[in-house]
Amino acid sequence: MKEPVNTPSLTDRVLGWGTFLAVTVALYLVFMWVPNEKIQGPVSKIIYFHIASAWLAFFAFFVVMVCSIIYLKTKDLKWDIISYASAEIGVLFTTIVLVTGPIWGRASWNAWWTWDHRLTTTLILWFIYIAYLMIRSSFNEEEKKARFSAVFGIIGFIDVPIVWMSIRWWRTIHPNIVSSGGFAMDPSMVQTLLVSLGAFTLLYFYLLRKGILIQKMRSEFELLKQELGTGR
Amino acid sequence: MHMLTGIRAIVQKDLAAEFRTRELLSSMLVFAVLTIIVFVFAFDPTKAVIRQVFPGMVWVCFIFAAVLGLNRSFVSEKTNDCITGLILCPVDRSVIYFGKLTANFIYVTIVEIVTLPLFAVLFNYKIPLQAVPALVLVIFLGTLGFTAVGTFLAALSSNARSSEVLLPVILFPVTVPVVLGAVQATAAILSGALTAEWVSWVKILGAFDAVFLVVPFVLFEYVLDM
Amino acid sequence: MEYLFAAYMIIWVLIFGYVLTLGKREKQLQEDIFVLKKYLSNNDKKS
Amino acid sequence: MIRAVGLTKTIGRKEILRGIDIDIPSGQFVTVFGPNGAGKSTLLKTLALISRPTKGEIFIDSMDTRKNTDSLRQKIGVISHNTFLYENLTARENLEFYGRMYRVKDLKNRIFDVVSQVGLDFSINDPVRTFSRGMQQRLAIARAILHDPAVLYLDEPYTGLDPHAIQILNDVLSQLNLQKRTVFLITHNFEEGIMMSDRVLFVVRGKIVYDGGRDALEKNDLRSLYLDKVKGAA
Repeated sequence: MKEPVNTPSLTDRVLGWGTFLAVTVALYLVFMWVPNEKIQGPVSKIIYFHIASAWLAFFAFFVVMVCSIIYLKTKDLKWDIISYASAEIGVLFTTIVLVTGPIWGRASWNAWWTWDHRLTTTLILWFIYIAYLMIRSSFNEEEKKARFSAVFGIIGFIDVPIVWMSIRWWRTIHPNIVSSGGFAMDPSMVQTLLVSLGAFTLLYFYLLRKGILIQKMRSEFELLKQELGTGR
Repeated sequence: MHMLTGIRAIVQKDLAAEFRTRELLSSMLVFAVLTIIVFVFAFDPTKAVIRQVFPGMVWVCFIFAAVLGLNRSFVSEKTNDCITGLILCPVDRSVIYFGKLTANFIYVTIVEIVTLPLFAVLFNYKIPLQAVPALVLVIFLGTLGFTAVGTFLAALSSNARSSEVLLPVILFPVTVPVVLGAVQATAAILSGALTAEWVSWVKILGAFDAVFLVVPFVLFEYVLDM
Repeated sequence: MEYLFAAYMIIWVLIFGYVLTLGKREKQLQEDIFVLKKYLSNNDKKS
Repeated sequence: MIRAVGLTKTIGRKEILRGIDIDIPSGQFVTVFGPNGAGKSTLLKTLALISRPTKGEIFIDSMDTRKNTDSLRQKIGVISHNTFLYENLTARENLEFYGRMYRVKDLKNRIFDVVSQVGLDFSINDPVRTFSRGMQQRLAIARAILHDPAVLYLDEPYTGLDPHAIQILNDVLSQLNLQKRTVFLITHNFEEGIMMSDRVLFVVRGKIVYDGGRDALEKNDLRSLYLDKVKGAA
């Protein structure tokens, strides 16, 4: 018996290279092609990947909710695996948003953190899905882990618009010292942004497939361990 | 009608057990008062700053005491597996949820009724009489929203290995709108601001409460399913 | 300009870090599964 | 009375019940034997509507349990090794609580009846936490029959019982038998288990491996048959 070498399926390979290509194109557009924003200068280039990350994170959490609902309806662990993989990616990209946001803010407003409503909502979003991951790690039995995290995945997502609403209202009555600022969008900027969004969407699906694959392997591993345990 | 009978039975059962031992209420009250004392030491009660941070302090105190109570509410059902006894009862699952929610709401309200006057006295803070009805409304909505989500998540976390630690971590991010809304509305009311300024906060609190009183109708059975 | 550099550095470090951990987990699991399978098939032969 | 078709329960990746078909007519006393971890308790929990099956259907009184779940629970009583009793409440308060949840009519007299049936008349106003294990179990029996269920499920009720409590439990069971109530009993105790039983089931690894009438069996045969079936299926 030879140790199996990892041979990704055709879809995976196409997706992998497609993602690589798309991200490269996006990078080229961001750094070489698109003009600097007039007021903010080169720092404005952060915004493309910042927004793309935010989009990706939000999309990932949306997937978590949808798969959670399907899991509760079908009780098929397949959907739980997708939720988990997606939540992890979502948290990663929320982290990116939370790090790049302040850097951009520091450069353009000279303040690391502002309690701007977008940034604050993102922070809360991050905490909600950290909580989701913590729920997952506090249950041993597969079924409970899947069921309770699915319930929380739904609640968390329902909560997001209310959080957004309340924080926006909070900011409007306590006006920021630094206004969130106008950003005059040139057509070339819009195009760059769209390509970045596309590239990150591909990246999401690439990571998701990888995450699912790993979870499936883990399931197989647990199954084998059980077989050993039953004393064959 | 049947629903109300079931909810009442659960609430009376919880309250009867609680008033016999007073375990939960006494620890919630002592904790709340201790929080006030800590605030007194942390912020000089004679300074003018107090006027600005007072609403925040009050709600921090309420919410911490509430978490203490919520943590126990389903863990106590685990002794003798009483939770299975509840699941067996021929009532809609939401009856169990609303029964537990009402009991928790009553505990937190008792703590609030005791601590709010204490806050006012110890910080020498005059609460204008005409602000009281609005204040009661806001405290009611805020407490309802927090305990609604809290009861639901307490039921969820009571199954976990370390439920006492898990509950606050999963509860606080979800209840951000409640905390924000309650503190801001309280501040606006106490500072005698125009009605329009706190009404929108009341709306947000109301929306939150409505959403999280409806969600359990659908989702609570998944939390209880053994 | 440094800010731009820092931001993209962090983005790439995080993404690549994640991809690497995923790869590591995958490899580890692959090895574990391989060992278990071998062990199980040996057991079968004996019995 | 109870009918289950193709009952399957998977918890995570483990298959606890693997396609169980069962039909228990009204008034029958069924005893279930099986090794630990065979899925007996899970079977009872799904039939008692405590947990939902992954696949399959359960009918109680010819009614689909997925539709009328809450009202069908009215017909079910459960006695397990856990008592479902609140320690800080008195015996009376416990029974009052459950009686109200089940909307028992004429609750006061009914409580008086069941309490005297289990011989706890004198302790009715004492908190449950002062009760001995046997007394608590007796109160649990009273709690389970309080709403006069048509089906009584018992999960290892004999564990930890003193002879007196066993006597009371058996009295209650034989009375239910006379009243043509359906009884579903899980136990390891061959002696007690077979005494009133009409029908015997063996459950091994999530499947029913033996299903036979009581009259075909003698006590000693049962033991050897059991060991045979368990070994054969494992």
